[in-house]
Parts: sequence; C-alpha cells; structure tokens
Amino acid sequence: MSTNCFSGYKDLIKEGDLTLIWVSRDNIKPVRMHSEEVFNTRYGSFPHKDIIGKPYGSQIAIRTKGSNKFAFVHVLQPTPELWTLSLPHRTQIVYTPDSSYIMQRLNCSPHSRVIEAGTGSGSFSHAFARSVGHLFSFEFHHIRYEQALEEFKEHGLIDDNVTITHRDVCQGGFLIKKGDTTSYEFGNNETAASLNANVVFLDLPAPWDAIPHLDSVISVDEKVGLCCFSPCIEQVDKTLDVLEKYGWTDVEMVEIQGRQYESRRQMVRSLNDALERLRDIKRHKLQGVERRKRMFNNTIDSNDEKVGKRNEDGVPLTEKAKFNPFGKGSRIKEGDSNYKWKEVTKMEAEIKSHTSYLTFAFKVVNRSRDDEKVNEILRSTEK
Amino acid sequence: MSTNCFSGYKDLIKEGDLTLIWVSRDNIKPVRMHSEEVFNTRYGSFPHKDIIGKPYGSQIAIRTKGSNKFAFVHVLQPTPELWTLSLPHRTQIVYTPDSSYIMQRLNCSPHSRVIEAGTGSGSFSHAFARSVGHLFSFEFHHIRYEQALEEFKEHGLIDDNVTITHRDVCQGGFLIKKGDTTSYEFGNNETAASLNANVVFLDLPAPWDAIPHLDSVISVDEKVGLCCFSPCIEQVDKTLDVLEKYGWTDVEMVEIQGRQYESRRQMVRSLNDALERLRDIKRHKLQGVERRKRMFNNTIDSNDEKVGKRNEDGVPLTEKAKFNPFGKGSRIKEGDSNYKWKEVTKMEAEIKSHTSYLTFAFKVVNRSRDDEKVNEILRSTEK
Amino acid sequence: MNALTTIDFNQHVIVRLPSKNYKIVELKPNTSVSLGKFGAFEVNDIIGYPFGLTFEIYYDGEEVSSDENRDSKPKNKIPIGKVRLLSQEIKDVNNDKDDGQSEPPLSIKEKSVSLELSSIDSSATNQNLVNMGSKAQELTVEEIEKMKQESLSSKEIIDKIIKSHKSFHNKTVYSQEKYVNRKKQKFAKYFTVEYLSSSNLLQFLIDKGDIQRVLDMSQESMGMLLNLANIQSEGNYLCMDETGGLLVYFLLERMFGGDNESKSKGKVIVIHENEHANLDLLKFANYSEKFIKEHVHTISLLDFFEPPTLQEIQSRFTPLPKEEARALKGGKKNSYYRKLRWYNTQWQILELTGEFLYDGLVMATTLHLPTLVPKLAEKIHGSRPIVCYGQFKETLLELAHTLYSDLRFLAPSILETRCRPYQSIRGKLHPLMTMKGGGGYLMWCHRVIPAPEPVSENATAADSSEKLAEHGAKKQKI
Amino acid sequence: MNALTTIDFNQHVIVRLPSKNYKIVELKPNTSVSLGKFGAFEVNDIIGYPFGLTFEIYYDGEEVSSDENRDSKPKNKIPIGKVRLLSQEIKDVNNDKDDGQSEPPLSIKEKSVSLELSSIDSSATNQNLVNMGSKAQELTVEEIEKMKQESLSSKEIIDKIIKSHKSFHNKTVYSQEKYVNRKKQKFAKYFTVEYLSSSNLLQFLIDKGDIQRVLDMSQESMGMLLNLANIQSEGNYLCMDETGGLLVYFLLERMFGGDNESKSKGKVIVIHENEHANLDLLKFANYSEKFIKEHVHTISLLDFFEPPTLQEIQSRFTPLPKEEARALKGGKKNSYYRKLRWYNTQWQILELTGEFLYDGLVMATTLHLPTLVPKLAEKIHGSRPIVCYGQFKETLLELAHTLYSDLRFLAPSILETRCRPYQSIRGKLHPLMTMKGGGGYLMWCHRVIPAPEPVSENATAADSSEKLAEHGAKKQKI
Repeated sequence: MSTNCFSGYKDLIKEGDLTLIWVSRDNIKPVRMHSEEVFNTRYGSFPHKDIIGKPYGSQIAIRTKGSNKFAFVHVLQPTPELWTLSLPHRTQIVYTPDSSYIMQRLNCSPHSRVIEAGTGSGSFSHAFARSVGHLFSFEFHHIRYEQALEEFKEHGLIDDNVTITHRDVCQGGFLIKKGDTTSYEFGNNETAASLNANVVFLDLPAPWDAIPHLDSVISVDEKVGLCCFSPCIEQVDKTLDVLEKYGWTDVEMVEIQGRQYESRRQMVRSLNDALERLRDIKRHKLQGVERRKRMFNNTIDSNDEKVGKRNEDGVPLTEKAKFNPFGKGSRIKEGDSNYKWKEVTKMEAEIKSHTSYLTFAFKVVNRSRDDEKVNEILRSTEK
Repeated sequence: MSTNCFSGYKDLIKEGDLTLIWVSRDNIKPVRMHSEEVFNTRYGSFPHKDIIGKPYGSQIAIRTKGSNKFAFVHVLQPTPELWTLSLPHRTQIVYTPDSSYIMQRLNCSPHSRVIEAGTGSGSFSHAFARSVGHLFSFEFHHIRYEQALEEFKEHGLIDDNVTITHRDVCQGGFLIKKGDTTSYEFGNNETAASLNANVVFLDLPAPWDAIPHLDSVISVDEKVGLCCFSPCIEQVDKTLDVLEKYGWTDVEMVEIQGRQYESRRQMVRSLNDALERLRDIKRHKLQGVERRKRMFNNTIDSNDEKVGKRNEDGVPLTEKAKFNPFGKGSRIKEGDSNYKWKEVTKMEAEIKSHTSYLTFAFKVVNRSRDDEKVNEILRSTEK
Repeated sequence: MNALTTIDFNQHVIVRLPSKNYKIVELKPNTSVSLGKFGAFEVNDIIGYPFGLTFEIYYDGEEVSSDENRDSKPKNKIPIGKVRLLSQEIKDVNNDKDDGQSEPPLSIKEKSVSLELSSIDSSATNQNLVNMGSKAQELTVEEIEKMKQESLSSKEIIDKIIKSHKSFHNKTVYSQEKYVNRKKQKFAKYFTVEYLSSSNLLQFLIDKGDIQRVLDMSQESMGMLLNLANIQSEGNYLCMDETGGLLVYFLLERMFGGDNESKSKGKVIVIHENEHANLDLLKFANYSEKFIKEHVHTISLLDFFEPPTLQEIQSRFTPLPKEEARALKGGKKNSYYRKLRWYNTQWQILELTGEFLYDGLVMATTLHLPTLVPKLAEKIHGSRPIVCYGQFKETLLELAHTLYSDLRFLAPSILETRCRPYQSIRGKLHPLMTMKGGGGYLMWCHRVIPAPEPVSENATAADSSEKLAEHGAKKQKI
Repeated sequence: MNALTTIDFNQHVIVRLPSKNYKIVELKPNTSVSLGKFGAFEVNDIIGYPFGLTFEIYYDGEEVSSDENRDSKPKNKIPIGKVRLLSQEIKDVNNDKDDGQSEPPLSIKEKSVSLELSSIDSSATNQNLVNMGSKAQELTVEEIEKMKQESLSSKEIIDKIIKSHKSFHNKTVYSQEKYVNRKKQKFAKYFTVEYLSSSNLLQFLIDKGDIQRVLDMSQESMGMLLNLANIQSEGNYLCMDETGGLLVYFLLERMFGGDNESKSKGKVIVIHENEHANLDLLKFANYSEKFIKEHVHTISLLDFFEPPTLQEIQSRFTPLPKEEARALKGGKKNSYYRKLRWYNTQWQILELTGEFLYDGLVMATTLHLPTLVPKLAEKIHGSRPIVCYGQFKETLLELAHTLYSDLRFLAPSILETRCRPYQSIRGKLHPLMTMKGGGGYLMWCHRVIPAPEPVSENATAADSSEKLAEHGAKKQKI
C-alpha cells in the first residue's frame, strides 16, 4: 500500500481503495474496499461490490428491510479535512480552523520541511503531508506512536513524504540517528537524518523544554517559523520567556475561533394573520355564548344546536376556532410550501469555545550574507 | 440641580434641562438648555429656544446656510447608555456589554448596595445609579475625583443615591469616616458610613490589594457578589489567589465580546445579466471590426460611418457596449430601486476585541442561622 | 426573615447539584426534598441560612426514610440524611473532556492539590499511562452501588475507589484530580441553595433543555436588553413575551428585586398573541398575586389595536352601586359579576390604549417585526428606547432596514453580546473547551419625532430623500 | 541565490516599517529605496541576506542624497543612510490606546525593561501623573523635526525627548515604555524585509485600505479555504476571483510555493465576468510569465457556458504549416497571426470546457451564487470539494439552502473562522484592545453523484421528498 490515498485525485472506486463512507454529518467511517465484504449501518447493509467500480462521490441507495423507504450513503475519497471529521473526540485533535491558519501563516508549500511534535491524533499530519515537502513527526506516547505509524503506512504517507519517530523531544531533542525507533530510511552511510526544518509545530505539555533542542535541526540560512499549540495561558507565558531567551523574534500569540452555522428557516407569522386568528376566536366564543344562551332559554330547537356546530361554508365547526394560519398543534416540516418562511442561520447547539492558544515566533540563525556571491552578482549587474 | 436627570421620564424639554443632542452616531453632545444660547454644528447652528418646549425625542431641522439642504439633530433625554456613547475614548470606559452583564449577574436591583472602585469615566456609575439602592464610588486619582464629583452633582446623582469618595482603596480600604474627602453627608452623631455592600465592582490595576479591605464593609448576613475588571490575564491569576485566601467562592472568570452590525444591502447580480453583458460586448466588438473592415476597404461611405455610430433604436452608440445591468462606472446609491438588492449585515470596520477579563466571586461572611428565630417560625408552622 | 437574602418557608428556591444541574424546589414546612442519587434532606434543616451556602448530606445510622417515599416501594427509598455546612470548596475541573496530552503537568505552579490526592504519588507525565478506560477500575459497578446504598460519606467512597484503581499512580497529578472530581460528582452528596433570580430561572430552563421555549436567550443578552431599554422602577413598559413569562420576570426583578413591599409604581404591560397571556413561569416568582395584579397588566393584540370605544362599553353594561349589586341573588348575581369583570377589563383596555405614551418597548416574539414594531411604536414616547430580542440575526436585519427608512426611529442597530467563561483554576487558566452556542441578538433604536417640513417660500420641494442624506444610506461605488 | 529564502535582485519584496505599515518594493540593482520619514537605503546593501531580518538605517556624515531625488527640490531630499542589522528587538506595546488606569504596574513579573528605561526612575502608580497631553513635552515640533533632518540616530533622538519630558518620572514604568515605543516608531529608522507571501500581499492591501477590493478577506478565511478545497500541487481547480488575482495568488503559493522550477502540473482555471480577467496583483508575484502561462488559464463566463463548437472553429480558420506562415509578409502576416491567436484561444476554450472534470471549485465573486454554483458544479468531479468565499453570511445562506435541496451536493455548511491576536508581552498578556472587524464566511460542500432511482416493481413511487428524509430538513413543531 504505497500510494498515498490522501493525495492525488482518483476517478473510480477500486478494490483495496481506502474510502470514507459518509452516513451522516457525525458518522463518517473509513472503509477499505474488499469486494466480498459488506458495510453495515443502522439503516441496512451495503455490499462493497455495489460500490467498487463507481466514481468517487457516488450515492449508494438500498431499500431498508421492511419499509419501502430507502437508506443511502455517499462514498468519498479521503481528505485530511474529512478524516478529521471522522475522528472520535478522544485525544487532542487539531481542528481545521487551527491547522489551516497555522499552515497559511507559516507559508506551508512544497518548499516547507516540517517538524511536528507530538503526532497526537495524526489529523494535522495528514494536512501537512498534502502540502509540504517533508514532514518529520515525533510522538512520545508509545502506544500512540505504534497506532500512528500503522495508520500512516496504511494511508501511504510513510512511503511518500512523512517520517514518524518515537521520541520525547523535551528530553531527547529532534536528532534522528541510526538505531532510533523511526520510520526514516537511512542512506547506506547516512548516520543521522538532516531535517533542515523551516516550519516547526509543537503540541506538547511543555514546549519550553523542546525549544532549546531546535537549533540543531532547523535550517540556518532562512527564516524559520514556529507555532506552539497550548491550551493554558500559563504555558504561553513560559513559552514566551524561553522563546526570547533562544533568540526567536516577531513573537505573537493568537486565538482562532471557528464557528459553523446551519441553514434553517423560520416561519413568517404576520400581524394580520395573528389579529385575524384572534377575531376568529372571538367570533367563536360569541357564537358559543349565544348558543348556550339559546340552549338555556329554549332547549327544543335541536337542529339549532347541530346547526351551531357548522361554520359558514357548512364544514362542521370544532369547538376550537377554524382559522389556523400558523398550523398550531400540528407538526410542520421546515420549509413546508403552505407557509411563508424566512431563511435564517442557526449556530450549532454546542460550540468548540477553545482549542488552544497559538504562539508564533520566527528565527534566522545565520544573520549574515555570503559576500563573495553578492560581489559576484554586483559585478554581473554592472556589465 | 438636585433632580436626577438620568432617572425618571420627562415629557417636554424645559429651560435648564441637561439634554443629549444626537448629531450623528459618533457625535452626541451633552447640552444644558438655556434659551439665549445656541448649539453649533458643522451643518449650522440650532438656537436653544427652538428646542425648549418641544417633546423629548424631537428632530430639529434648520436650513443650512447657502444650499437648500437641511441639517437636523435629535434632542434626547440622557440615559447611561447614550451617555457612554457620548464619552470620548479617553480613560477606561466600561462599555454597555460589560456593565449590563455585570449588573445582571450580580442581580442589581433596588435591594443592591454597591461599592465601585475606581470611578473612572463614571459611565458605569450612571448605570448603577439607575437601578440600585445606593452606590458608593471611590476614585484614587485626584483630578478625576473632582471631575466626577462635579459631573455627578450636575446630573443630580449626589442628591439621589450616589456617594463618591477620594480614596486609594488599596491603601486606605473602604471605610468612609467623618473628615474624609467624600460627598457622603454624615448624620449629626454619625462618625462612619455603614456601607453594608452586597455588590462590589473593582476596576483597579491591583484588585488583590483592595480585596482584603472588603470584609469590614460588606453585608454579613447575605451572599455578597464581587466582580474584578482587569485587562491582563496575570492580574486575573493574582486575583484568583487572593480571592481563595479571603474565603471568596464560586469563582469564575469570563470574557464578554460585544459586536455591532450595520444593516446594509448588496446588489444581486444575476448570471444571466452577466452573460448578456458579455454577449453585448462581443456584438459590439464584431460591429466595430466590420466597421473598420468596411472603412479599410471603402472610405467614401460617410453615412455608413455615421450610421455605424447609432444602435437599433437610433441612439448614438458609444464605443462601450450599452447593456449595463450593474450600473458599472456610475455611483449607485445602496438600495436604488432600479437594481435588485439583498439585505446583509456588515460588521463594524474596527471592533473592540477586548475590554477586560471579568472575575466573579461570592462570599457569605456569617454562615450560620439565628436559631431562636428559626425555632419561633417552626413552632408557628406546627400550630 | 428577609426572604430576599435568607432561605424561608413557602418560597421557590434554586438547588444546585454537584452535577451542576439546577432544580426548583418549593420549601414547604416539615417536608423533605429528594435529590435522587445525591440524597435527601429536611426543609426545616436549612431554613434561616443565607442563600449561597453549600450543604453536605451525611448519614449517622439513624436515618428515617423520607416521608414522600414512605408508601413507595422500599427499593428506591432515599434515606433522608442530616445536613451540615460543607467546609472546603470543590474545584471543578470537569470541563476538559479530552485528557489532552498537551494539558500541563501541575508542576508549573505550586498547586492547591485537593485533600484526597496529597498522600498519593503521581508521575510527571502520562507517558506510560495506558488508556484502558473502565478496565483499570477493579471495583464493580454493583460494589460501588452498594457503597452508595450504605450511605458511606462521599469521602469514604472516593478513597475506596482510588485505592482500587490499578494504574492510578501512573496518572499525572492533573488527571488524578480530574478523576477524583468526576467521582466526587458522581457520589458526593452536597447541594447549594440559591435565590431564584431571573438569571437562575433562565439557567434552570436551559438545563432542562427548554432552549427553544426561551428563544435561545442568554443571560448576557437579557442583561444588555434591560440596560439598553433603560428599565427603571418607575417606568411603564410595553412588552411582548413569547417565552412564557421569563422576559417579564427579568423586567420585574430589575425593577423591584423581588420586594413585595416595593413602593415603586412601575408597570409592565404584556401584549399577547393568544387569547390569554402565557406567563406560567411567574408561578415560580416570589411576588404575591396582589403585587403581580398591580404591576403586570395583559392585553391581547386584538384589544390593543382594536380597543372598544367608550360608547360600546357603556352601551352594553352600567355597573350598579355596591349595595344593590350585593343584594343580587343566585344566577343574576353570577352573571352580574361576570359582566362587571368584563366591564372592568374593557375599561382597563381603554386606559392602556388611550392617549397614554409608554416609556419603552421591549419585545421577544417570532411575529413579523417589520409590520408589528412600527405600529406598536405609535404608543411610545419620543426619546424612549425600543429593544427587540431575536434568536436569528436575519429577522432583526429586516426590521432594522424597515426602521432605518422610517423617520420615527433613530439609528437602529443590531447588537450581539457573547459571554465566554474560563476554567478559573490557577496554573490551568483557559476558556472552557465547549459551551452552549447561540444566545440571540438585539435590535436597539430610539423613538423620535420627525421635524415638520420647515415652511419657507423658496424651499424647493425639499428632496425628502436629500433630507435623509445625513440620515441616509451610504453611497456604493460599483 | 535561492529567491524563496534570500533577498535577491529584480524581486518584489515586502518592507515592513516601524509604523507596522507594509510597502511592496521591486529590488532593482544599484538603486535606492526611500521610506519617507524612516530614511532611505541602497538596494545593493541588503542583497544576499535571508528574509525576515530587520535593518537600521544610520548616517555617519558622508551621506549622498538618494539618486531618485537628485533632481527634486533639495527640501525633501531624503539622505540615503548606511544599513546595519538591528541587534535588539523592539517590543511593541502600541496597541493600548487608552492609558487605562487599570493597566498593571510592571511590578508583577520582573520585566525585560527596554534599554532606554533602565536608567530612569518611575512611580508605582500614575496617581499624580497629570494628563496634560503634549504640554508635558518641552521640545517643540520644529526642534524634533530638525533633529530628524540632522539624521541623529533614533536612540539619540529618543534620549533627548525623554530628558525634556517634564513629568516623565511620574509615569509608571509601563506607560514610560509605551511612550518610548510610540516615540521610537515616530523617529526610529529601521525596516524589515519579508518574502512576498500571499498573506503578506493581503496584509499590504488591507493596510492600503483596499479592504473592499479584496471583499474583506482575512488570512484565516483564506487558509481555511485552501485546506477545505483540498488544494494540491497536481490539482486542476476551477475558480472565480473578483479580488484582482489575490485568490489566485493564494492558490499558486500553496501549490508551488513561488518555485518557478516546480515540476508539479497543477492548474488554476480562472473564469472572469468581464471581457478580460483582472489578475493585476499577479504582477507582484515572482512567477515568470512562462510559469503563469503554463499554470493559469483564463476563460470568460460566456465562453465557459457557451463554448464554440469544433466545426465553428475549423470553419473560420485553418492554420498553415509553420514555414508557409513565416513566409507571409506585412498586413497578411499580422492578420494571419492575429487569427492564429484567436484559433488557439478557441481551442483552449474547447479543452477547458470539454469532457474534462475539475478537482475543485473555489469562488470569490459577488455574482448571484444560487444560480451560478449549480451550473459550474456540472464540471466538478464527484467527491471533490466546493468552497465559496463570501463577505456576507446572508448571501451564502441563500446558496446553502439551494444546494441543500439539490442531490448533487452533500451537506453544505456555512463556516466562520476568526483570529484574535494578543498583546504578547509577559506580565501584560491580553487580546488586542481593537482590531479589524469582518473577515468573511465560507460555504463548504462536496460534489456527489445521486444514486439512480433503484428500479424494483413494487417500488411505490418513492416519494422523493422521503428520499430526502435522511438528507432532509428538520421537523419543526410549532
């Protein structure tokens, strides 16, 4: 499984492909296509063979057992953003508003060589892998390292542009030497990988312990960008202290707040309808009072009683008034064409009010220029 | 000037009234009505005598010198919210989103006896004065104390329910004794004011120095609510430490983010119109090309040249295409009925992204009950 | 006893549980209150204490089963415990669902480590902590349940739980504290009694999931509405309240602070869309019926816009002098008093809709505002504020555009206020990771009186749109 | 020299000034650059340094007036100074406009007090600091101006200013530092040279006040757009860009990182509303014309929706073999090559609008999206993302509703991302007091292919609205 199923664009769904099956917004499952297997959901089961051969993005419909209703899923090609949506909310996930901002602010492109510690859920690793030259990811939790290594291999990232190493960077720094527990493949006489990183992302409880180790692995002849991802403000305070001590400049901490809105509709309930409804209720009460008065004075006029029960157009009049412009008492589907609606945006019921504080800093190790080269160029411009 | 011009509702504008004249959203001026005076604005001047006698809320219109245009202002009765809008952005102003939240969370009502330190711009003092039983405001900056005292007197607050005292509460605490620089009027044998505060608002650089002094002035037999208003997170950290030491509980820090939106319109530019415009441009280019070809082959047919210059309905055809569905190139007033518009909300260009962190805490000094009274009541319920 | 500051009989109060849920309880004398798994207590035991205190329920063996449950099946008899003031405050670190690896070890600042933990060692990082979920806990659910039944004190239960957690010592101090607090919330038996303020009533309704019923209102939006509307104890406010009385309660608490003896004469006039106003939530308020009758009047939309004329009222009924009326008997008396009630209501409608101008308009309704507000505003005095609460910004946008082009309204603007609480624990300060979204929006403007067209001969037909120039829309250069 | 990391000739770069303003400068050899009041420098002096360094301009008496101004009037001749690397970083405390009394005295944390201040005493509080505004400063404006003309080093100017400030010692250390920083920004002569990234280009345009031109875009919204749209170096993206090329620049920088030698084959196809595409901003990009030609194609809306047919193209022109064409002379040759260019464009239109399906749709336009997006989406492959940027949420709301009821679009949602920077100085950490509002919104969905109606005899006319059940709108109980 060497091809990186997260990069490049596939047309048809093939045997062995890793796909993301979208059952609903909160239910997206990674499924590898095997023609003899079946994907089961609450609504029914979808044999892989009905999926393989179809173009990516196809909706697959089946008849739910029993009722004549249909159940359907969509089969999508994995992307880092969809992958993040499919992850259960366990360990620290770097959500798209944060990861996309960090990548943009640190100018991630094929030119970037990135250090990421810790790997965590691996959601950010996938986004990095899509856009950068090379990603060196470090994870200090043994089990999570094994899980991430397995996952990255499955997704074809290891053979592409990702190296993952089991290391507590706060103690052991970022050097990757032969014999370390790492996915890095050393050249025959290569004893240490030259990371030469120009982008660094630290998502650690104590980034101040890792920062001092960076000087030995970052690129020296260019501006290096760093982002520390810390939930507590005290961590930011300690990080700022160490950043200043180790010559990192243009230090700025920011917060990213992402929000999602549902597109909904609210019924337009006009004043006139409301007044008309009240008039209707009033009329009915008066009719009721008269009827009771008549019944009170003269009980024999039976059809009167019955008649009283009908309204103008002869329809039997229930006790309650007839004019029901807002469909009170019955379930109206939002957008039901019998009513007038106003399009509105509704915030999610529960929002992610905080992920982490992002502390950015930059460093140029070698603050000089190569005078020979410069003079050479200057001479060439004078000719 | 004893009547509090900020509370109660006035019908007509009278001589001597303090009014707020609204010239524009960012230009609201406090003006005391004197029939022989004139209120000057860039657009023209408004004699007070044309205002006095009119109901509050009246729009006053004058013809601007020279042009036949009109200039107008609105004359409003002062409220704390309008007053806050009229203040220049100098010292620390507590804006309405913060002050209204604090008052609501600390259940401000006629039952509340409030300590406020420092007075600052006095904007929050006016909001407190409107709703609470009594406000004890403390200001440590000499000049600001004088200005606030003068202003509160002018607005009739001092004779109503506000006491202001010149004091650095961090050093001198909150006790108001005879001989202190204060607006408090002591009863003949009263040597110290009994504050008995149940709401405390601290807007100070070092609230942790003031908190220890509170025990001697807060009410003992009821839950007392406190809010510290501090711009920096380190101030919150020190405040939390001291609050815990002095027995304040239910401690929670919050941030209030207020936003204002303008109601605007964006032109609806349909795809069809856009396509039609391109077709129109294309047609004109082709006509232009043919005309040049004809001119190139046969220069004598002068009317042809002229004719070419007219479009179908005989109107002289400018070089540019005629079909201009979006009014490109001319100034269209937002909402111009010749075009289709979509109502949109636009955020202010510059927003107040931070005012201060609000740290709330509560304290019950006397955590016991009056057993006699309780037994008395219990006996009465058994009869 | 001052019912505004102290726990008193026949009063509705808020009871806050360890699970941060809110309950409303009416404190009837000589009765007990059951808090489900958190235990039960006698009302008489808490009377007389000031609001805001936290009580712990403890059992010293001679419990008597709570009277309410005397007849109910023995199984769920919740023994009534004794009550004592809880000394040490429980810090809640409950909000961090994910045991984020990047949470800081507590070593940064010397920590006020809660009692239970001080004696147990912990590792600086959770490097070798295996997340085996519940497998790590050797006590079975039944055993824990049994301990709860024997009503061991929460402290004893929690100590037992910690001892039987296999890799508890591997946890960082931070996650140990979180684990202990979660257990505490599950088994601890303590509760806090608070005054039923308008904010607490709103929190109770949100907790119950009644968010839609209160139109997704938030405490900060309501506080802002009260200040923007310049609410005072002597004001007369016109209001529409689709939340079943919550908005009215916010108004009353700000105007009178729950004081039935208040001398202030302010009034809230509630216009309702249905035949009768729905102010159910006021049943929780501690205002007397007399007080409500005096300060809260209700009138239907129809009566407000199409009030009866004086003749209509007088033509249909003329009240009799008191003695004559009292002399009436049986059916006649009933129908007379029924008519008299109708007569008085009609009179009140006349008063409420006559020349009288109100001091403010405060709205929380889903009716179409652009048609409703301009009509209601006819009854609002010049310079007075108009504040409309709306769950959705788009509905207030439509209103703001309508009012913007109407010279009787000054500078309508749409406002939003959002409160974000922080986990307020030194050493681990950060905003809560998750919270309730929404909170609604406010439209705020002032009612003003347009100037009559200044009459002067050479006044060219003053281009009224020009008059709107300063007031008017912005130019947009395409 | 690697132009992606190092300052090189004939390159557009960003120059950041002490006043935090951004300038774009093209570095032509042997020329000088004037920074107005911040001085002037020679381009040759900074060539070869890595990006990100801050240079100070200093004068040691033998300045020569900048060549640009040689002819201009002597008065505004800005002397060209020497350049040296600035050693100590200037902390900016510039954001706190109001000298808030509740700002903390620096005593809380030992402070890294900037050099200038270490020798001057300060008061713990500003109790007796009288806010006399400019009266406190004894140096007149002319004197300060003269000092600047004599090009004293910024350090000397600032020391003079501090000495002549009457109540400077009364200021708290905090407000002294703020005062010094404000002065520094006014007189200091330093600048920073940065790579012209897409984010820096956006910041330059925002600084210039071109916010409306870039539809109020923000860096965070653009970053989110690039990730949501799954932008990769090998993708072919369909895009509409009303910002004059800014969106295209964001795409190109993410795909190729400014590397003209990139082997990747990704393309951006720009559909434009006017006769010609407006990609002016690309003139600042350091991509060669050849590179742009290869990776960026433009096509008008009309050509995209009403492309010519093969016959039409072939019927109007048949290209001659190369030699024959070259043999043509004068007018004939011009008109042939003009027609050939037309022929090639028509071919390209055919290619761009043929069977080919694109890997993503990225839009930043004020055209009516609910009609435009469904039509453009016909050319987007299944499972690929569609991302529309909009300044106003309401326009994207209309789009989302339209797409929600169209089975070719999966889960359209409206997203907002806002960045709030903090004053990042230890001891005084807090969000900036004021910042630019707005930043726009994004609509994100995936193009999908609806399943054909499953054919089975007893399939009752599958109520298509039912099919929408799972996909469909929420039930709303009134």
